[in-house]
Amino acid sequence: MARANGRNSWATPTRAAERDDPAAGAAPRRKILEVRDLAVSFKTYGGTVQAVRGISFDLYEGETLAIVGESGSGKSVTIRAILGILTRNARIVGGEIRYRGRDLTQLLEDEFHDIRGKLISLVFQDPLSALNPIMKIGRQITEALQLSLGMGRVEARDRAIELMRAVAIPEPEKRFDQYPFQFSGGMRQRIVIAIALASDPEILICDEPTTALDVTVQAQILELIAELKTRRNLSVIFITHDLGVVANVADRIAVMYAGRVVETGTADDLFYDARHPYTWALLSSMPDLETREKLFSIPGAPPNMLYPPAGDAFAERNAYALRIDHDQHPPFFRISDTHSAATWLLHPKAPRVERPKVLVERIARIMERRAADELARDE
Amino acid sequence: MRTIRNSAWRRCAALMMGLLVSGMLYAAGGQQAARPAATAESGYGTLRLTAGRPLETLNPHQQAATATADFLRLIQGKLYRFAPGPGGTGYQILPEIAAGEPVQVDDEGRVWQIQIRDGLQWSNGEPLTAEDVLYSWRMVMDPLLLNHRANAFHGSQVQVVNALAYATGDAAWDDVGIRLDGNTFELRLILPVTNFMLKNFLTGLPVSVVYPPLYEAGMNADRTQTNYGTSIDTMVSSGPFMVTNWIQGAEYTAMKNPYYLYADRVSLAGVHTRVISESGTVMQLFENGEIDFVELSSADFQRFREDPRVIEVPGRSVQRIVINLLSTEKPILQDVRFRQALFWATDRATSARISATIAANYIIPTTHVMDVTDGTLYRNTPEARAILTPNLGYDPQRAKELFDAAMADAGLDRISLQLAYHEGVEERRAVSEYLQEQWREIFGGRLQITLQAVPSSQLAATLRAYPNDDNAFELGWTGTGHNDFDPVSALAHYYSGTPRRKGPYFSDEYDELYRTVLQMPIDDTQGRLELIARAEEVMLRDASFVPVNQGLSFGLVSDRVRFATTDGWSIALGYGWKWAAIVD
Amino acid sequence: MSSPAMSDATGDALLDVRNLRMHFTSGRGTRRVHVKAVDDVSFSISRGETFGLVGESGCGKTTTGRTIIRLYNPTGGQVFFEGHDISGRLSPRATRLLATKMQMIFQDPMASLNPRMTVEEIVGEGLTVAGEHRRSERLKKIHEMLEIVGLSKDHANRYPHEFSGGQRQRIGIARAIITEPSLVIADEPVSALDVSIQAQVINLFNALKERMGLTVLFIAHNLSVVKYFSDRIGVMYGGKLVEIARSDDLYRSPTHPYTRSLLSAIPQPDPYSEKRRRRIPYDPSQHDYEREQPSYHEVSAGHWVYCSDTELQRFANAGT
Amino acid sequence: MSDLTTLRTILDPTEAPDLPDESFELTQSDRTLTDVDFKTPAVGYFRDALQRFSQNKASVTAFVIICAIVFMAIFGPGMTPYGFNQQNVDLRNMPPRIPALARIGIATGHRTLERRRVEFLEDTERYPMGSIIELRNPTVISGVEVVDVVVDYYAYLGVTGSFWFGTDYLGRDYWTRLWRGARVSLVIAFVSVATNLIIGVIYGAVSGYYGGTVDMVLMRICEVIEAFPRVVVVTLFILFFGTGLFSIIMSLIISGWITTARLVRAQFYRFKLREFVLAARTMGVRDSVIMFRHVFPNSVGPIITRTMFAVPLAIFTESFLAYIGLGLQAPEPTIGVLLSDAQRVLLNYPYQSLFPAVVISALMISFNLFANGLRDALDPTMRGV
Amino acid sequence: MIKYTLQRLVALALTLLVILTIAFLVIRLMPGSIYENTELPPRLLETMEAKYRLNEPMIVQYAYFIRDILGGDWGTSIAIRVNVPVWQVLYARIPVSLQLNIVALAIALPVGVLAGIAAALFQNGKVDHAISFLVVVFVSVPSFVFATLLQYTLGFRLGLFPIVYRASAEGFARYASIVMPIAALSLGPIARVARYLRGELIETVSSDFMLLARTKGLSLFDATLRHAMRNSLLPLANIIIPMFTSILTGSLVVERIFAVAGVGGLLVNSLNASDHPLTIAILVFYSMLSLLTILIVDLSYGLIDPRVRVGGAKNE
Repeated sequence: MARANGRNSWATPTRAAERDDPAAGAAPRRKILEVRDLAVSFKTYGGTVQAVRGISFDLYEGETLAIVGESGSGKSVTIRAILGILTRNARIVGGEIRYRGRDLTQLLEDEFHDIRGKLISLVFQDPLSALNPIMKIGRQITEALQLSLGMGRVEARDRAIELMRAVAIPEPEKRFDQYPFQFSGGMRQRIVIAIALASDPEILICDEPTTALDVTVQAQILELIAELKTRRNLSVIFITHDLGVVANVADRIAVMYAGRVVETGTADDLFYDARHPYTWALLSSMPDLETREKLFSIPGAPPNMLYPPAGDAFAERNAYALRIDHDQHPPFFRISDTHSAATWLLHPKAPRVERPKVLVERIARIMERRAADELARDE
Repeated sequence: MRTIRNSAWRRCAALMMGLLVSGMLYAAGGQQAARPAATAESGYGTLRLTAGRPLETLNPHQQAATATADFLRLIQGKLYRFAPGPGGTGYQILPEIAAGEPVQVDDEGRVWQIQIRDGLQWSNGEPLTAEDVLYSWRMVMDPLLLNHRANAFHGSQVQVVNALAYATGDAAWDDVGIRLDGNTFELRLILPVTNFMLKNFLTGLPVSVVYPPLYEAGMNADRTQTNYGTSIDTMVSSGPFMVTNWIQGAEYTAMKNPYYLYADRVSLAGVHTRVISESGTVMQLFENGEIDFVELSSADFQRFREDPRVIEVPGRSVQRIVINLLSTEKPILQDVRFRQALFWATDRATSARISATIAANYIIPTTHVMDVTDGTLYRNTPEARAILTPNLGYDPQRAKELFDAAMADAGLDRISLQLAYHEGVEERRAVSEYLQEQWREIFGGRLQITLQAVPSSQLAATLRAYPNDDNAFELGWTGTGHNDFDPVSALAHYYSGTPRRKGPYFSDEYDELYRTVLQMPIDDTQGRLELIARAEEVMLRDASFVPVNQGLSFGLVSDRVRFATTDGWSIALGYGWKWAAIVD
Repeated sequence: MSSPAMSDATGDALLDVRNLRMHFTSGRGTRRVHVKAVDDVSFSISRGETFGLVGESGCGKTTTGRTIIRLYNPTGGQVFFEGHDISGRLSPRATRLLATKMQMIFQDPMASLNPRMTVEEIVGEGLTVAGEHRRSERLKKIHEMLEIVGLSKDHANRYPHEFSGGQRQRIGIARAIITEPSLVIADEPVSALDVSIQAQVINLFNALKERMGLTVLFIAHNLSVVKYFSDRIGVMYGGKLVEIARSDDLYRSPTHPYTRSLLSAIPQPDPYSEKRRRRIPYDPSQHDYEREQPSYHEVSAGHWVYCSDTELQRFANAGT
Repeated sequence: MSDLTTLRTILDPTEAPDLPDESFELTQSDRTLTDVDFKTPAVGYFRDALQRFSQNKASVTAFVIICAIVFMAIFGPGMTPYGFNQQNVDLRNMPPRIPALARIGIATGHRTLERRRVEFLEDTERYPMGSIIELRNPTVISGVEVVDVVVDYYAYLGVTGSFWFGTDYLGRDYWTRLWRGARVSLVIAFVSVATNLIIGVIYGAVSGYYGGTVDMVLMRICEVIEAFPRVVVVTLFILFFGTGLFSIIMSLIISGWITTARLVRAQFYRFKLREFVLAARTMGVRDSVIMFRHVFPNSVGPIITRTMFAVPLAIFTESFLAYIGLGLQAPEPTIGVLLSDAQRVLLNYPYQSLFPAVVISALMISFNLFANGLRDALDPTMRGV
Repeated sequence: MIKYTLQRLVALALTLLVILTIAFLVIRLMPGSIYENTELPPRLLETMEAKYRLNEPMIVQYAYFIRDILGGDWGTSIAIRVNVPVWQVLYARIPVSLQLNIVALAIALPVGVLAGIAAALFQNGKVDHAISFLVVVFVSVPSFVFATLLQYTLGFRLGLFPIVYRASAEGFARYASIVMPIAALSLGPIARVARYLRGELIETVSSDFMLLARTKGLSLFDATLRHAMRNSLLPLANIIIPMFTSILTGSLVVERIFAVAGVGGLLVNSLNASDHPLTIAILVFYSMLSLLTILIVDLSYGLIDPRVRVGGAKNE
């Protein structure tokens, strides 16, 4: 009879108290969201697309989890499943999404209204298309407040202006009555963030929030998200394919490929000690400002998820592919408490292979600089 | 279960409902307040009719449409009026505004005197005097107004001296052959007329009366136009009924006029007419008992054939196919044999069956009265019968011979001709389709007819375009109405001196006959009859047109209507309704 | 106006852009808007050189490229290509010749390939325009090109929607180089691609550059990629070219405040330095060009900055 | 092989399952990886659309119905021994009789003759032996006894043959005329729609591609043309050229192309700034080639759809014209002519309305459904979802 | 906005002038004379034609025509309502026609919108299929067939409504008599609105801002109403123009069947009767209507879509 006492049964009454407690942030990490073996398929006229094929990850309170992967890897589908906004032709075919002990995959649409926006919010990739072009900015913010929190007009307006101020919109009172097209890209994204924060959610999901923005603006938005995260003790799921951004925001990282998580670990684990060939490829395919070597490129294209390959989906494009990769998907091998990867290369019998040269050299450069910095600090 | 719990949804629904309701309200109140239909619907004894097109005016000087004429006859006072003959059949012409019979002053019948009755009243109670009549007559031919009926006093037989010249501004009013002395008019005519002809002429609407004060009041500054009769406020009635309601384009009502001279003889409380052009709709209304009369299409006639309520109304014109004798593109049309071939190839009996009409191998319709003294119909005289071709003029063999001869001379193997007909008259189309096929068969496919539906106004214009355009048409349907009491009037349409005839026909022989019959002493009925028959014979021989059928309309009259006359013919003359009564 | 040659001392200039201006007007009446998309831009590119153009969106870099290749008629200034002025009205023949010599690669691999044409038709179109009407010859060339960009000739009769983003972009490259142009304008060729694919395209570009001796005008907003790829870099801001330098110079000693801001904002795939990165904000209102006219100054060999004299002084101080 | 179970557990490398050594050979380290060829056969745009279309049951049904009607329009008139204009004045307005169906009470050739006088019932000249089936509703009107007589109309007239759909006012076989009419209607529709398409595409392409002043002038012209009500345009055409195929088609064309032009213009506006068009321009491709090789094929989906919607609209308009008396020249039938003729005798011979109404409705519904299906099939946003 | 409106009005006036000119030429070039009275002697006919300046060269006639119109004199009807100023003739007919058309539209819009929403919300469900089927039927079957069927079944057979429109009736009786004409007119538009809106909504529902609205915590229902609706109504304006004119055309037939004294019948009559001044006035009236509809739709774009209203520069 969870429905009987409504959202109170799972919107913990102690939440506000916890938040006020400055020590709470540093307290032992509590899982806020738990995804287990989630599998999502789409029915299309060509057949069934297995977009997500059994992924698991956890989100801890107050941390930022980055999900990295290229388009089609299933990361957007995952978050849509969490928010219950999958398209009509999508079906959750397995697994569960536990949020505060409740399985979100079992919720009815009506029950989701109390979660979306209020407890879990989403920031979009393209702020231009995410805002209704013919509705005033202010109303788009207050709408959720009035509708779901039952605020009055004036109260909602005050709160919206406060939110706009929080996301660093200058002259919020004036801007309140303007339309999306009168805002620049970065401003629009701030508005979208403000909308996402309106009902004071616990989890903020950012779906490539900076991809459509310029570098300088991107940096500002990243700073804003980071700041909001600490100030409001938000848990953030950050989706991107830009490893620079990941390096900036992530506490922990999950790398996805072809509907599966292939490697997961802390930021340091993945950037300095990646074990999966796909992670290597990702890391070494982009130049940084100091790269001179030939880039490491992954040949070919990701597999068609209408016909996912039998073994490791990456095997076709993998220079380090083992025979077993072609017919058996690797299990997750633990590398450390925080770090594990799904590759047969970690099998004791596997041959030792060299990481791509670009990557090796970059890590060497970083380590050098780090050592130098530490040396300098020590002095 | 989805529950509607959101104000947004509720507001939206409310908005939609609001729109709907306000739309409905607008629908109900949109039309500017119409006059209440008086007692038209409720009153005992109101005749309910429909008309195919709306009234264009209530000014008798401007009237053109037949539906309008039918209505105006109910409300216009005229010098003489038709009345059922004694015993309920036939007709008689009785004085109405005139005090009595016209008096012939000269020997030939060119100068007449008519006295106007005293004590007449308009429907507003004002006295109707001879001055009013004079005013009406002068105005109808006024050279500035140039009314539609400006030639009212220049008909085919009754032509007042200088009436036309006055209308065109070529003569002064004083030169016009109309004099009023006290209560007595003196009319001077160009052609001799009989007493009956003159009375008949004076039953016409164009020479009926208009109410001078309103006619004057409606004049514009330069006196080129008057708004008399454009609404019920700008006219006054003088006939058995007076207009009480006129909703533009929709309906109009005339109620009994208490000031009418013979008001006591009018049984109807009023006549209510609705404008409905869709025949199917009219039929439904009749079957629903909402109207008292419906004209039957040929299809409807088949259905109601044995219904006792059916009345037959003979048409007053012969429908015929005019042949363009002048065509330079199809010179074979100039060959009389070819034209006669068409005449003989026409199966009129079947055509009549298809269109539910009367087969006609003649020009002058059966309704024309030759002798008004005994009501003899022209078509019933031995002279008129003698000229009729056998078998209704259908002889395929002869037709083929004539056709072959004409084609051989012209050196043609096959020929194709266009036949134009009014769009919208289904019967005409059906007969055209029938003839097209029939002629094709008779002439072995050598004559090919293509059918051309033409809007009615344009068809008339095309048939009359020959002075300017020799090839405006090849074959075309037409039918003209005439004065039923003067068979000579039926001849006028083919006299080459008549302007704007429908179709070219030039024959010196015919012209001579026509001129002779016009000049003949008016009382020589037998002599005139012989000449008319000869003229018709010449016309048929020359075959400038192929007569096919004479109109015959059928109507269903509801049980509640009692006619004062027993023959449908009086209804055709438009006065049948006037004296009808309603029993409920 | 004394605009510096701003080209590398060595090598002759294949493309010489002088005081290029491209202004747009839109709207009517009071809402008429006048945009100086490209405002007095000058630079030149030597044969075989790769010139990078960076800047945020709307800074005019794309318009510059499109104006050079004559998608727009320039409002002012001149463009010399192989020594000929190509900024005025050209004869159709000259236009077509120019079209084969100068090619463009577009940003969006989805949008830049006609979805209703096969790869063969797309890649071969340039040959047709250049006057190659024999299909067999075209086909030979097309297959060769496809092979060069890493596709097989089986792909020739396929439609674009069957390809992945990287493959599509390689088709776009094949289309551009099939006429053996001397200049390729690459407008954000990798920014719409997935990370793992970007490398494919960049490596391909590099290989082609060497193999065909291409001269490239590389337009992008990602400074890392531009730096990796280009010999020299021009930084654009608000329709102006604010700094030009050899790529190493630019990275080592950025002079214009905008360049500094841009460099400071680039995220690096390194959590350690990311955590310590300090973003330098750029405020265009810091320039006081009302009082003092800015112009181009050469701060070191081949390193030009657009600023006023006072500013130059200040930048120099800051640099040391 | 159950991937999910292996995934769920995170293994310590030491606990890894023992597998044969050869499983762990590097297979691809020595060869250069290239793009794989597609395994599936090349699927062109239209094939793809066709595939999608064939999954839409309603649309396929509609397509079948259209084909059936087209088939009947071509071969239907030949199925009877009668010509479309073969008249038999003695057998006018015969009710339908289909011997096969007569047994189950459909198309029996019976007719109710309303309000026939009772006195004539015994007259075998009027009612031949065996022709009277039933007498209904005896009443008295104006003092005359009348009754509704259900007769076997074929026996009543002494006819032996059958007219499947009955006959019309000249005794012409209705089946033959109906399909002949369908043929003419379809020809009118196809010719006018095709012409509209050509004019509209060229006009819209020029307007949309060149834009600016050209566009403004061309669109103003459209507005002027559109401001004339179609009825007026048609009437004027018929006044000048008479009725006939030409007038009808012209009147469908005179303003019919504007919608197509607008659509094409919008499509051109949408596509002319797409990068592939820019790419073609940078390659020096001529304007006309860009317009019709690059832009046009991309807008072809909506245009085809709109064209398909236009076909029933043209038939609709044709019947509307016939209804207001501006139909095709007799004796050539069209669906519209038949329908408007029949509408006038609806109360007398309802079957004459039924057949053309069914055909026109089936045609319109089918074309609409077909167009719906095409729209979905050709819509690029539906691809690969 | 005001300046823009003024610009549009000037353009409208120019268009109208072009239309007037074409109308004048076409009407004057039509075969046949105003006077079809067979009996008229030639001399009288000439006099009459001189009165209406029909004997002058075309260009002079045109000059007079334009002069009169600029002076506000549109002439009087010649044959349909003799001697009545043409605008007065129209004025008597316009209310009922407009009332039919506007009410039909006013009903078609909300009903069509509701049906469209229902179909879109329950996409591919039973409701959707039912609505879609009706839509196809209503779009497909000609309005005169509907009108005839309605009249025959509801009016004649069942007697629920009067068979014809009752111009003289008051209140409820008239209200009842207009139900069937309006129904016959609005079924098609309802279907078209529903079909169009369903398509638009389904497209909008999958847009990002709808997704955002839903992630805000709005239900699909709410989000559709508050966000998708307004955005989908914008392009709906596009089909309202042709719809309104097509209703006008359709009303011609419906008016005839239900014997409504509207403008449609007047047009046919005046063309047939060669009542040139009236024909031109009706043409101008129709043109004005369609031009005004275009104008209103254009301006309403500005009202609904702020991007048009607040100056669409992208350089902020």
